[in-house]
Amino acid sequence: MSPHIVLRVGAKVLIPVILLFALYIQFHGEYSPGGGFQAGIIFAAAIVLYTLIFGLDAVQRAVPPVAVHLLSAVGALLYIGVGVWAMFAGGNFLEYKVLAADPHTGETAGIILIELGVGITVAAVVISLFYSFAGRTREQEN
Amino acid sequence: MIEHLPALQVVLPLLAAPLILFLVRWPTLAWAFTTAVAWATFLVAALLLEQVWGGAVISYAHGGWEPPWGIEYRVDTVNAFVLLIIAGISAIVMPFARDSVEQEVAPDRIAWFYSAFLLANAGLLGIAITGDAFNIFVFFEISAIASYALIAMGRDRRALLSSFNYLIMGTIGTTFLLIGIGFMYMMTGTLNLADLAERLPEVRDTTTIRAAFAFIAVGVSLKLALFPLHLWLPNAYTYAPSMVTVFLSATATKVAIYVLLRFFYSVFGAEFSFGELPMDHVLMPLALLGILLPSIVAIFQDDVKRMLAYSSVAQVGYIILGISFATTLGLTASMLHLFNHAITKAALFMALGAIVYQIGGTQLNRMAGIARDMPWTMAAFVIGGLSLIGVPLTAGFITKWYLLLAALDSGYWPIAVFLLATSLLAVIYIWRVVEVAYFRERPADAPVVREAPLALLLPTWTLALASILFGIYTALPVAAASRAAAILMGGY
Amino acid sequence: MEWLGLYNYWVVVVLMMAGFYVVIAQGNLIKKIVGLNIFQTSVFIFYISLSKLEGGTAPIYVEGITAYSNPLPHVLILTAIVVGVALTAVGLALAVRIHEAYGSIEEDEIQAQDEEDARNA
Amino acid sequence: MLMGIFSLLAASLYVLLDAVDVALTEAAVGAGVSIILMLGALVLTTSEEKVHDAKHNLLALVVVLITGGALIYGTMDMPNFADPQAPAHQHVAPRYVQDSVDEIGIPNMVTSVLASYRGLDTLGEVLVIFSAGVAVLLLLGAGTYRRRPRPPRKRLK
Repeated sequence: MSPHIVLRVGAKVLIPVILLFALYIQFHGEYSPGGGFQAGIIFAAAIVLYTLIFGLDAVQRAVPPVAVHLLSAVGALLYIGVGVWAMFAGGNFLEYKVLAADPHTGETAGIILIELGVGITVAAVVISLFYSFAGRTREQEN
Repeated sequence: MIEHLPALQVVLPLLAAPLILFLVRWPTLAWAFTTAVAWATFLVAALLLEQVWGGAVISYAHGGWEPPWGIEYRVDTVNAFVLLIIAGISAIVMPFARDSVEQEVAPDRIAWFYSAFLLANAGLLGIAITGDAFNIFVFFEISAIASYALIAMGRDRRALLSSFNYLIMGTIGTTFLLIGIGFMYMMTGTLNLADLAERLPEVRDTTTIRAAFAFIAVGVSLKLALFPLHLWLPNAYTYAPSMVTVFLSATATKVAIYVLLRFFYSVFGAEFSFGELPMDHVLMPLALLGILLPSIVAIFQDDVKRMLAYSSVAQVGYIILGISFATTLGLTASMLHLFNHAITKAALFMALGAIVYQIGGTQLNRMAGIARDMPWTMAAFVIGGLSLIGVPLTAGFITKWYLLLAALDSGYWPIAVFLLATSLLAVIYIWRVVEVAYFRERPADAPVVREAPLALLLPTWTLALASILFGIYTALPVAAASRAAAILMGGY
Repeated sequence: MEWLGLYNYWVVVVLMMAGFYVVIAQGNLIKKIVGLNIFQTSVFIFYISLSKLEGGTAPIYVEGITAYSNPLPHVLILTAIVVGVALTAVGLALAVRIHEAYGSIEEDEIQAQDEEDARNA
Repeated sequence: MLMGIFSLLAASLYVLLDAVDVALTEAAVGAGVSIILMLGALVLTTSEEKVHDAKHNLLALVVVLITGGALIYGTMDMPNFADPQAPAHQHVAPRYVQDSVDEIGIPNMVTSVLASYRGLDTLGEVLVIFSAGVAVLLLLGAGTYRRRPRPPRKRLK
């Protein structure tokens, strides 16, 4: 195994913290700076760090590329889905206030959902970009 | 659901693009799904045009926030017409795409390819339908990023460099647009186009607004390939996969022209653009040079696809010429040419796509004598060519006729002569192809060529026949174009 | 003296021009992308500068504060930053493919190869 | 490396100008994602640049100077920096600042405007990044060991 024991242990300690921080940024975006986009990038950064230490194969066993591609679609679909849901609930596209009886609840729920969609897509796309660049040499060997 | 049509116009393809990723393993299914969505989008566009035909304006407030606070979709005859062109071309190109894409793109990438196509389509529709300046920028970039990938899928390695150059030029263009929008926001405090039109007259005597105008004009001109900012276009069209060339040549520059029209006529107003600022004196020489020089360059091309790409630059020149008259008649001619050129050029590039499918390239020397083996394909090419030249009874003639009228109406009779002369240039380059394909012997060592499959021929012929139909039955496009022109002249 | 109030914008213009120059004058494809990044970032700084308000604070509601900087340009630039990184990714991917196909990312070397191909065809 | 520093400096500038959300994003994107992509691309291409003679860049210089001149010309009639009376702060924005807390119920106005008032732009932003993902997949592939399923069905004749 790799001799970089400090790096490996350090990463193992850091990565969960980074993931937690991403979740904080994701769900605290209404009250402090941040939101889905920033959270998505920080989340992806944790995965990238994992790759740098443990290698592309290890990370792709944990987070397979196909799943990443599908997740990038899921995030976008969630966002559009909320918009379409509002249309069926009697409002215009993306009109969150009709999603719940109380407009404030509706707005907040809508925003949390679409921010989640943003976060999923951004994290998935950044990971997918990283896979594409990092895996290019072996892609060519195929 | 009828009141949600404007949203559906863009949401349908946007929703479908991520969904396609679930069909990566089934390329044919991905194709079928994309086709269904393209046709549904076309239907929505037709319904929208029908609704605004009488002069009504549909405003759709996204998120329920009334403009200018929220983002507004605003449909009138002008953009309903443009929407119909985009949606129509993407619907008709899909049946053609199946075989063509299967041959040119690796099977495990076909679903991604269609996803990118839908994104490009949705981006263009989004630009045309929106009533918000910043939203135009965002959707420009969606369609642009997808188009860069689509172009780079061409088999020739030069496709990569042309795509890269398009990326650089296109991004400079949209960044200029962004600067212009920022300047306008600074002086008016709004991003909504209709609201801008209302608030601009107060501040229009400032250097900031003049600079904003300049940056928007240059930025959009880069996107629409106005001579001499067209350098990205010929290579991009030449090396892109056949289906992408058909789609982009008929829609991408058209949408950029629409954006230019919107800013010049609706937002800044004809009086400001052509009265206070001498845009007519800037655009007209560029349009004339842009018709003349690329037409001459086209004559000397040995690759037919490249020849037609240069011809596309020249056609942009015709459209800009109509705009530069700053009259209702000139605008009618421009709007008509948006439509007529879209169907004509799409028919021509489809015919070339069928030739690529059978012989693998469009170099003139490889096309010697193929008319005998591919009579239907070449016949469609000839019809398209006639329409491109502007022979009576074709759609192309109608635009040339209106341009002629507009030139005479504004008193520019030398331009009328010029139009006839440049049509001769088109005769020369189309004739070169006809001569090679019909009158040369097929070389003895050339491989055997068969007629293209029906799936390629049918869409090609549909468009070829449409370019004859709209040359004879002119009521519909002329009515749409003249209504659109009247609306543009009338301000927002 | 009142022109001093525009000093901020002039600095942005200088930065913008530096980036723009790199984009059009550089022959190295990756440097072009870097230039594009600088060019775009300077436009972002321009937008953010115009959102600043004398005595304003960050646009997050706090009891008792009434003056906030304008949140709208912030939102626009958030979107524009994302657009910028998307373009960077696609541009770099193209540069990688070009390097694979031509063995070079210098514009003039690539063009020389293309011309050679055209002569041999 | 310099690009990362450039981004961090830009991010600090945004904080000074009260744009905390933008600063966070710039720091994450410019100093994070862009650098990773840039390094990845440099590994896959070459980090050595050919030496050019600088003489044929005159045209570029002229274009840049004209553009810069137009920009400076445009700034002449601009309202002063941070002027509260500037139109940008007067027309649309006050509603976001004053009413968004009541209308939407969350204190971060940037989030309100981003997700609700201008939700469509943000949807556009998600699709831009999604397009970039699809575009890079098309260009570079997925980066897995899996072999291509089968060769193209129809070969060129």
